[in-house]
Formats: sequence, C-alpha cells, structure tokens
Amino acid sequence: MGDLVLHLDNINKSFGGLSALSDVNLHVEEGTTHAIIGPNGAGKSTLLNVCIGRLKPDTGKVTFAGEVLTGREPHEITQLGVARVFQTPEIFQEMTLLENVMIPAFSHRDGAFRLNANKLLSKQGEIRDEAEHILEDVGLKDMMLTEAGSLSRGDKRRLELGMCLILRPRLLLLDEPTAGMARHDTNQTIELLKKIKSRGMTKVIIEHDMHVVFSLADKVSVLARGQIIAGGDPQSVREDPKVKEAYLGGAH
Amino acid sequence: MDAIFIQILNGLDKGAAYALIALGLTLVFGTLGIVNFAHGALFMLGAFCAVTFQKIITISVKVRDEGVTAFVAYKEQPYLETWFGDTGRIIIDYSVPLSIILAIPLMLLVGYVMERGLIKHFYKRPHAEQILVTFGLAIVIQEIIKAYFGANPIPQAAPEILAGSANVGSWVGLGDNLVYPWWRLIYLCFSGIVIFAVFAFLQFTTYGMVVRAGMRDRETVGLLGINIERRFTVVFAIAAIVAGVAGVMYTPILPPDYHLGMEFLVLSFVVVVVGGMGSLGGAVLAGFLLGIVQSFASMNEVKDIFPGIDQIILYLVAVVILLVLPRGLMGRAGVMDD
Amino acid sequence: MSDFKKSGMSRRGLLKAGAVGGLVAATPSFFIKDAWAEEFRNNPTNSGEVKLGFNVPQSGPYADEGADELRAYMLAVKHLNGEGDGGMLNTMKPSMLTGKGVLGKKVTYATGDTQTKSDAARASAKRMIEKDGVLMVTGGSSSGVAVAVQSLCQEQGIIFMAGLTHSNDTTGKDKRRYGFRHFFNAYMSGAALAPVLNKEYGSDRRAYHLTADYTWGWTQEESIKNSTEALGWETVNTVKTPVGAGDFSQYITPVLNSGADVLILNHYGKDMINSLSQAVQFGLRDKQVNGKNFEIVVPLFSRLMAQGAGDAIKGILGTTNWNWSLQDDGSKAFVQSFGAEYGAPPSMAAHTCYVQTLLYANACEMAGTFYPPEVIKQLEGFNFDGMGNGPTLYRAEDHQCFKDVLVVRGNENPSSQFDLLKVVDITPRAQVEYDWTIFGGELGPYEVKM
Amino acid sequence: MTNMKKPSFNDTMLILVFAAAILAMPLWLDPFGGNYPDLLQKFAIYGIFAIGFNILFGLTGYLSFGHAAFLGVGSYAAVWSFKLLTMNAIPAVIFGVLFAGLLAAIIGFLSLRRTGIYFSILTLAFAQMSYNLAYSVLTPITNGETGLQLARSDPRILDKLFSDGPASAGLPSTELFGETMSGYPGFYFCAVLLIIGFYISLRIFRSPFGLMLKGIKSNQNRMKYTGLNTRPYMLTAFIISGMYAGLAGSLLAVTDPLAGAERMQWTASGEVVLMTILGGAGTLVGPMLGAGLIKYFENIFSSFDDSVLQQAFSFLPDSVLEIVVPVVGLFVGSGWHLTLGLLFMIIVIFLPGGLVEGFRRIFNYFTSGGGKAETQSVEAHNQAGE
Repeated sequence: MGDLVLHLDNINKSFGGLSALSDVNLHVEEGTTHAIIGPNGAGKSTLLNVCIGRLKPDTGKVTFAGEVLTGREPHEITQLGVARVFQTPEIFQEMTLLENVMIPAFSHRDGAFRLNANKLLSKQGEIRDEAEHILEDVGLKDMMLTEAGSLSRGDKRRLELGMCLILRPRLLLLDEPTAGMARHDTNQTIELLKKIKSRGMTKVIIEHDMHVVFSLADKVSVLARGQIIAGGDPQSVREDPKVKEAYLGGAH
Repeated sequence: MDAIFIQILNGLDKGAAYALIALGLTLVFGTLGIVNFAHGALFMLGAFCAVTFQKIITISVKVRDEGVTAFVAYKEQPYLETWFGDTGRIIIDYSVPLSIILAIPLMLLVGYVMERGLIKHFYKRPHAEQILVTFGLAIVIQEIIKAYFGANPIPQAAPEILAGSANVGSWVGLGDNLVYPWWRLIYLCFSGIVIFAVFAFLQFTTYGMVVRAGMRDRETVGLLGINIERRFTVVFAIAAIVAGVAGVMYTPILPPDYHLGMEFLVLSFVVVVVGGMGSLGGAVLAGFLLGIVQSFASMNEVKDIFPGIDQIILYLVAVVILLVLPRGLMGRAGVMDD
Repeated sequence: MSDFKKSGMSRRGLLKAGAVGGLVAATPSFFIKDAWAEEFRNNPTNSGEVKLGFNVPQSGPYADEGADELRAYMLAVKHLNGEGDGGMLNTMKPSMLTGKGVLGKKVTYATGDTQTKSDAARASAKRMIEKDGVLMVTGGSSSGVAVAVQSLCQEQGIIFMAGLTHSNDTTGKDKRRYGFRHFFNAYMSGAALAPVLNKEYGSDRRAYHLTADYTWGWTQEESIKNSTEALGWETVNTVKTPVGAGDFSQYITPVLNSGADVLILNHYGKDMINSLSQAVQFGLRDKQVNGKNFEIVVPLFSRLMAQGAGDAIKGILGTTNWNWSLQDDGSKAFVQSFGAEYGAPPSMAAHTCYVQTLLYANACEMAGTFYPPEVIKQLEGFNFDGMGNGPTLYRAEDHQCFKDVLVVRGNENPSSQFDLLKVVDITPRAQVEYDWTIFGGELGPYEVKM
Repeated sequence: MTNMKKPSFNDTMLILVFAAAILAMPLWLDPFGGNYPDLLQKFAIYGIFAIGFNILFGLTGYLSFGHAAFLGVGSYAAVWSFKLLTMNAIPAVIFGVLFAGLLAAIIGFLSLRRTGIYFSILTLAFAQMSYNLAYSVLTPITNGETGLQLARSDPRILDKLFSDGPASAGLPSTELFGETMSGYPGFYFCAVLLIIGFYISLRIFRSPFGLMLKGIKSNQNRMKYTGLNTRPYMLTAFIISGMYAGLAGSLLAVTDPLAGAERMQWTASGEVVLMTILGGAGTLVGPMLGAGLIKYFENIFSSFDDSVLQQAFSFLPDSVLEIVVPVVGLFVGSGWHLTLGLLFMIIVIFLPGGLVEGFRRIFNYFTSGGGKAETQSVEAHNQAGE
C-alpha cells in the first residue's frame, strides 16, 4: 500500500503513577483503515487523545505526514489534516444541521482564523452547497434546518462524521463510532464508513465491536495494559494466541 | 515584628469573615450549580436577625421623655428590664450572641422557602438567568429591610465584658503593647468552629458524603436512586444558616445596614473563584489568603512604595492567581468551566 | 431684558414642538433658540406655579439623610405656601416672604434620587429641568454630587442651592455662579475645631490621620492638618483608606504603636461609623500615650452618624453645621414645626435644605423676578439672621455662607434618643472666615447662553 | 436563528423599522413621560452599550462582568479630547472608541485565557481595579470622585487654532460643527450612532464571523477540533464589544461633559448584564429593550413622589386615597429599586429568554403559528410595538 503517514514513537503516559501507555509504537499506512482494539482500560482513548493533542505524552512523539503533532494546539493539528469523531458526539447542539456543517466548511476554506465579519452568511453560496452535499452524503439532508440537539444518537454521530468529512482530512480518528448504537444504526454507520473508505483517507478506529472491526479494518493493533501486544491484518490478529488470551479469549 | 504579628491577626480576622461568606456560596455553587447573587443578602438578613432580636428583647414601654422640651417626645424602657431587673439587663447586654438562637431557625426557614419556592426551578436554567433572578431577589430583600429599618447603620454592641481588647502581646511574649479586641478574637474562633462543623458534616456523615458525591457528579448520584433534590434543599439551608450566623456575629464589628450584602457580594464571588469552583477547602484558603494579603498591603511601609496598592490588592491577587492557576487554588475541572 | 417675563409659549412646549418638527424637517429644535434668547429656562411667568427640584439620595448609604432632607423641603414648601405654622418664615430677618407662595405663585416641587452618584444625580437633575420644568435644583448629600450637579446647573442656567456638602472645592476650585452653599466646609471645620482642641487637649499633641481616599477626605485632611499644626501639634502620619472599606482594622492597628496620641478620622457617613466604632473596640480611647489620654477626633459629624456609631461616639469632639438643641428663635421655631410634623427633630442636612429653600424664595421676592441672574445678585452678599446660626453672610465672591460654627461632643448621657450631640462651643464667624482667593476657581458668567 | 436563504429584504425592513422607531422616540415616548432630551439620550447610549455587550455575551456566551471599565475609559478619553483638543464631538467619539478598544485588547487578551466563571471574575477584577484607581490614586487624570470636568482654562489646541476670538465667559459646550450636543440634537446624534451600531451588530449576527461565535458558545471543544483558533475570534468579539462600550461612554461625555469614576464600578457592569438578560441575550433588539426599561425605571419611577401619586389617584375618594397612596408609594419614588427587583424576578421566572421572548409569545398567540422563520419579523414587530 502507500507510505507510512502516522507515527507514534515510544509514547509513555501515566496518570499519577498509574501507567496508561508504556512505550507504544504505532505506524499507520496512508489510505488504510487501522483499528485499535483492546479490553476496557487498555489505554485506547488515551492513545487517541495523545494523537489529537488533547493529552501531552510524558515521553515520545507523534508525527503525521512529517509534522510533529505533539505539543501543538488542537486547531493546528486539525488544520494539518487530522479530524476526530468523539465517543460522545461533539456537535453544536443549539444550531441547525446546516450550520453545524457550515462551520467546518469555513474552517476548511479559510484556515484557522479569518474574520469574515463583513460578509453575509446568505451570500456564501458555495459553502452552503458544499454543506448540503455532505449532509446528503451522510443522509441527513432532509433535516438540515432542524436543531442538532433534537437528533437521535445515531444521527448525531453521522452529523459529526459529516462535520469531519467536510474538512477533507487526510487522517480521521474515530473513537468507538458505534458505541451505544442499535444494530440497525451500527450497520448504517458501517456502510457509511465503507463508502468514505473509497475516498482514500487514512482512518484510525477504536472499537469494541468486533463485527465493526472486521468489516472495516485493513490493519488491527491490539492494546492491552498500555502496550501493543499484537498487530497485523485482521485475520492474523484474530488467530494470534496472545490476543486470544488477553482479549478475545477472555471476552468470548 | 509587632506590626507583622498584629497584621497577621487582622488578616486572619478578615479572612475568617471572607471564608465564612464564601463557604456557603461555594457550597451552593458546587452542589446545586446555582450562581446565587442573593447570598450577600442572606448575610445581611443574618445581621438583621441580630437587630430584630435586639428590638424584640428591648420592646419597651413608652415613657414621656422629659429631656425634650421643644415638643412632646417619648423614651423607651425595655419590658425585660422592668420585669427581670438585672437579669434582663444582662440578656439585653448579650443580645448579639443570643440572637443566633433566632438566626438559626429563621435562616433555615428562609433557606428552605427560597430553595423550594424559587431556586429549585432554576437548576437547569442558564447561569445568566440564575444571576438575574437571584439579583432581583437580593434587591427585593434589601428594599424590604430598608423600608422597615431605614438606611442608616444600626449599631449592635458586643457584650460589655467583651467590648474591650485582649492583651494578646503578653500571650505570645511580644510585650504589653499589643492589644486586640476580644470580639474579633471570638469571631475568629467562631468562624473556625463553623468551618470545621461544615467540613465535619460533609466529611463524616453519610448525608454529607452523598452531598459531596453530588457535587462531583449529580447524575450518577441521582441514578443511584438517592433523592438528591431533597439533599439540595438541606445544603441550601445550611448555606443560608452559615451566611446568617456569620452576619449575626459580624454586627459588632460592622454596624449593619440594608446595603451590607451588596458590599460583600462581589468580594465573596472573588474569594470563591480564587479558591476554585467546587472546592470548599479552596474557598476557605482563598478567604484567609486574601484577608492576610489585604492586611499587609495596607501597611504604611507597603503603601509608601506602592501608593494605592491597598485599593486594588484583592483584585490584583485574584488576577494573578487565576492567570497562573487555571482553576484557582483548588478548583476541579469541569465545574462551571463554561 | 425687560421683556423676559413676556413669553408666549413655555420653552418646554416649544422643545416638544421642535422635536416633532425635527422629525419631519430633519431640523430639530435649535432654530428656536435665537428667537427666544431673552427667555430663561423654565420661566414660570404664564403658570400659576413655581416648581422646585429636590434632588436627594433616596437609595444608597445616605438614603436616611436624603429622606430627612426631603421632609425639610416639604415643610419649607408648606411654609412658603402659607400652610402650617410658618416655621422660620417668622424669624428670618430680613425677609420679604409672605406665606403666599413666591411672587404670588404657588410653590410645587419635583423629587429625584441622586443615589449619591454623580451620573445619577445629574440625570435626575436633568429630568427635573428638562421634563418637570423646575426653576431651581437643591439637595444632595455628598460633595462629589454637589460639584457635579452645580456645574450642570451652571450650564443649564438653573440655580443650585447645595444641600449637604463639606468639601472646600464646592465653593473653592469648583465654585459656580449658579451654585450656593449654606453648609460650612472643611476649612471652617478646622478653624473652628482648633481652639477647642487646644483648650481640651493642649498644644503638644501628635496626630495620626485616617483619611477617606477621595477629594473631600483630602481637603478635610489638609484643612485639619493645617489648623492643628498651627496650634503646635505634630502630624505623625496621614493614611488614606479606601472608601467603603468596611473593616478598618488594618489601618487602625498601626496607630496603636505609632507614638500618636490623637487619631483624626477624616471619614464621613458609613466610613466614619465603621472606623470610629472599630477604633474604640481596639481600645484606643483607653490608651495612655506620652502620658496623655489617647483621643479621637471626628472633624465632621451629624446626628444620624452619631446614631449609627452608637456608644462609640460618646465624648468624641467634632463640628457640625447645626444642631436641633440650639436655643435661638429660628432653630426653636424650625424644630418645633418639624417635630410636630414628623415626630422627630430635624438633622443638620434637613436644616440646611430648609434654609436654602427659604433663602432662594426670599431672593426671588427681593429681585421681583425669577430671572436667575437677578436672583443670584440678590443672594450674593446677602446678610441675614434668624435662621439658626446667628448672623450669616452669603459671600459674593465664592457663594459660601459664613456663620458661627458649632463644635460638638458626642453626648455621654443622652437625655433622649435624639440628644446625641452636645454643643461644646460656638466658634464665632470671624474666626472661620478666610480669604476666598486661597482656593482658586472662578464663578463664571451670570448670563448663560441656551 | 440564522436563516441562510432568507433574503436580506427582511433585514432591510428590520433596520428601517428600527431606525424609524428610534428617531420617533420623542413622539411615542411622550405619553409615557419619557420625552425629554436626557432620558432619550440615555436610552440611545445605553442601547449602544447593551447591543455591544450582546455581541460578546449573546453570541459567545462569555459573561463579562467588567464592561463598565470600557464605558468609563470611553468617557475619560472623550472628556480629555474636549479639554485638550476641541469641543467637537467627532474626535471625542473616535478617541473614546479607540482607548476603550485598546483597554479591551489588553484585558481581553489576559481574561480570555480562562472560560466560564473564571473569565467573569477576571474581567470583574480588572474593572474594579480600574474603578478603585480612578477613584483615588489616578485622580490627576480622572479627578476622582467628583469626576473629570471641563474648565475654561483647558488648552483646547484645535479650537484655539481655528478661532481667534476671545473665549466666552462660560464654559464652552460640546458641539458638532456648530450644533450644541445637549438637548434634542444630542439625542439625534446618539440615535444615528445607535442605528449604525445596530446595523453593524446585525451584520455581525448574519456573518460567518457571527456563526463562528455562536459555534464557540455552543461547543468550544468542537470548534477547536474543527481547526478553528477560537482565541482570535473571541478576542475580536471582546474588542468590538469593548469599543461599543467606549462609544457609549464617549457619548455620555458628549451629551454631558463629565466623566465620573462610578461609571466603572461593578454595579455599572452588572447593569448592562441585567439589561441584556432582561431584554433577551442573543437576540438583536432584546438588549436595547432591556436598557430602555431599566433606564425608564431609574429615571421615571424614582420621580413619583407622594405629591405625584396624590395627583394621579385624585379621582379616588379620600378614604381610599389614604390607603392607596402609601401602598403604591412603596414601589415608586424611593422604592423604585423594589419594583425593579420584582420586575427582574417576574420576567425571568415567567419569561425565560427575556422581553423578546414575551413579545414572541404574544405574537405567536395572535398568529397561532410561530416558528423559527418568524423570529426576525417578530423582532421587527417588537420594535414598532414597544
């Protein structure tokens, strides 16, 4: 496949003496979907937070497409082409779906800060068209003038995905995109993620649901007690005895 | 040395007042999530409990006042004095500490009514609306007091025996020249006791533990099937009582008037926020810290170098602390961050 | 000038008409102004009433003082209109007041709340002038407000009869042609107090000042310092305290070991009540320093403040503008009618406000017109008596009243709840007079362009 | 509230109706006893103050408790411009806005490092420091308690440059190219600036910038992970809103050339917060309504003394009069604060969302339709109806 685009080198992170990540090394190939799995408390979310700059690792660094991410502001990281879907959808609850998607559209077009105070929103035709297009992609166009807070959880997740997609990221981080969803919603989300797979962006997914993992992932890394214990293509990971012991064996 | 010692005492005394007011405020902030702009008014109400109590025990017969000749005037002689003689006089003398007896049930009632009648409807409303409604309430309380008691401060004497000063210098071996008013020392001890009592209540009773848990995560506690709302009423009433007794005991130091609450309002918010939202210990610490810093900034030696520093020191310290420590001295993440 | 009494329409009506016209023609009311240049603001010629504006603090720390001022004003209006017993109308000399209103017009009034804030006071005064059409504004309970309203009145061409204001600035550097002060000032307090301090406490004293950190406090401190130093006193230290500090302990404790034997509190209102009661709590009055009893002096205080300070005020020396216990005819008449009306004796603020109203009314009668420049000329240099403080002069050069000043002491054994101040001495007028040039300032013109 | 496809026709209407309502205030306020220059000026000036505050608080949700500092600085700058340069109002206004903007940049830069109540207390602390210093130590610049005033001896360089005649006997008055800025002309000057200010505020509400600010209010975290740097957006909003306050402050000085320190006190900051919430934070005209209501109470209700009441109720028989007057008297005159307090409570209890919400309900009641699309026209309606 393509070149390695995301590098996590020797990441250590501990919270008050409790080690959450110890010496994690992870390399993600461009254009692939890379799943990180592991039992509860394995440090998956911590890992993602380190990637996105929310947490600063004690040692080690994160590099994306040649740029060091560690220590950067969230908006800088995002402007470098990294987008994130959170475990609980982070959307603009009081605003319409259209507005929800238009804000990232501006960010994509104008960068981290552009005043735009002398322009009228109603004259921003191309931004609006783009937003409607994305909403159509995630299947929410019909509701574009409703308030985001009134959506179902699955729809909120799709909206958030749309907000990330409009940024045209090179790397998309997804934190349990189907957590707490009904089977129907989960399947829909899988379909959606499969659809966007064809756009060639790199994705890192944290997921519990093995059904989701094995439908989407090109590569899987297994995290347990803050360490990567196995990695490779889904099939080999599935058969790795260490993984079975640490995770699958115990769980199923 | 003497000067420093005495300024530390001043600072502690001031800090005790700040901490007591801030304590109730931060309790309500932390547990109920209410920005209570009427907290100063509760302090003022407490002070007026002392005034009312004094008025009650000095209910008097009207006697023609011979001292006034220009027009017909009357003077008053308390019934308590006519009935009980010297005992009556002693009760009147001790009216300030005794009025706590009136203040506790009255403030409990006020707190209960306020929470059940008004505050509870505002738990889920935006902070801005909480501010507006509690500020409105503060004005109303204040105006009622003004209509009844007037705007002039009403002096409340400490008991005769405590009116003078203690020779604190000789206690610590610093000579006879260091005196400090008895009442201020008592206020310091009193506030220590109240602060301790509130902490003990929260720390060692199951009731308090639930409240503390509720401070941390209201939803989870609610999920446990505990009626957190009922406990909120109790918390609010406790806050009202703490503010009230603080007000009562402060009257000999500061003769109360209807505007007293507003004067302490801004200050108490500064103390609470500097201490850190949701932290009782932080509020107490911040109260004492600001009290001591203010005392030292007011020393002539300091003022000679920085003229006017005593005017702004509280705010300056607040700014520095908040810029260095994002959540004040001991604040927790997520409480009132937005 | 002669036809200023003839006017067709009231100016206010014209303003309204102008505003309405302005909307249509986009040329608001200004075209009128030249045509009516000889008019003066709120000329009451065509109305049967003359309206006065009583601008007093109704909220904030001085609300009680303001309420008392308002009582005095209403009493004055009654007396001017011939209701009640006439009060000082009967004792004022010389007087042209008839008890039939002023210049044959019934006296009415409008009230407002100064909130003891310059902005609010000016807004309130403007309302009275622009909306209610008052001819004179009076009242107030602080120097900041007095100065602010006085300068507004100068701009507007409305006479301002100051209420309680004690700063030297009001008739000093901020004096105005249209402003008059009956109240005494900080300089006079110092001059009046000094001989009594000398007599009571001797000429070898060391004084420590606590001073409210704003203009009034500074002028007071300066005046008292000058007059006590002239006695031979030494000033150990002068410390500024923030206004509204509440707890003054951190300023009081350094006094204890400063070597001073007199504490002078240049505070007013609540600041004074708090600092005095706290100073007493710190045992200052029980102290012996340099072999003398430690003393506290409060250069300016009033009965209401004494009431707020409670026992702490007992034995404290200070000055006051007037006290209800005075036994001259004017004071007796006033106290009697005030007491009969309201069941309590008047405060010194009430007295000043009452007198100011009568003085204004009398000046109008003397001028034979309400035209402000003429009224001002009557008030300037006006000598009168029978208003409570003995023979009094409204000095023409700075519009300051000169009269005897009362030195009082907090009463140790009050015979009634009102008997809080005891007059120790009356310093005669000659001793408190000063050269008006020392404070600078200028009065400004008689005629005000409108 | 943002209606993307809404033709700007509605906004044009809104501006026109707003402008007409403001300019016609002397007409329709007359029956309410509010038609006199000073109050009209105050309505316009505090309207500007509240509209500016709403750009910060209504859009971003950041509650500043120190906006009075900018009001005060605007006033001081304007009076100094009168003293040093010229009595013309234009430079005074420009200086007022600039200095307030400068101070807002400094205070905003520091305070915006924190959010929520921490931000509020930081702004409060800065404003209180400004107030306390202005009241005491900075008296040479501010003239302390009395307030900064004009004096005949002021240099007024520009005025002296262009006029060679001797100064008049009295103090000069503020003017705009010969037109005195007190009285009705002063009101119209303020009113025009209010309308311009309202228009700018409307444009900000309808701009992508406004959308970003709303995004910050809604979810700051998401904003950051959308790749937007929230700090410059916030700081810009803070400075703009500080400049509005400075404009209001300078206009206070233009219509009445005296700048007092208490303009910077926390109570003044609190007042604009109350105005905004009372009217409806985040709505276009709400803050203006709130400002008008509070100023009306302060100036008119406080003037109803017993004699006024006696007259107002003189139609009642004497026995009833004796009861009615004292009871009503509790709520007006010196009791006007009580009414204000009650009003705050009643409005916030029954009308969450403020006065605008109330009008919206009334409007919806009559049209029995209602919905988002009507928001703007409702607001326009409010203006005309008030």
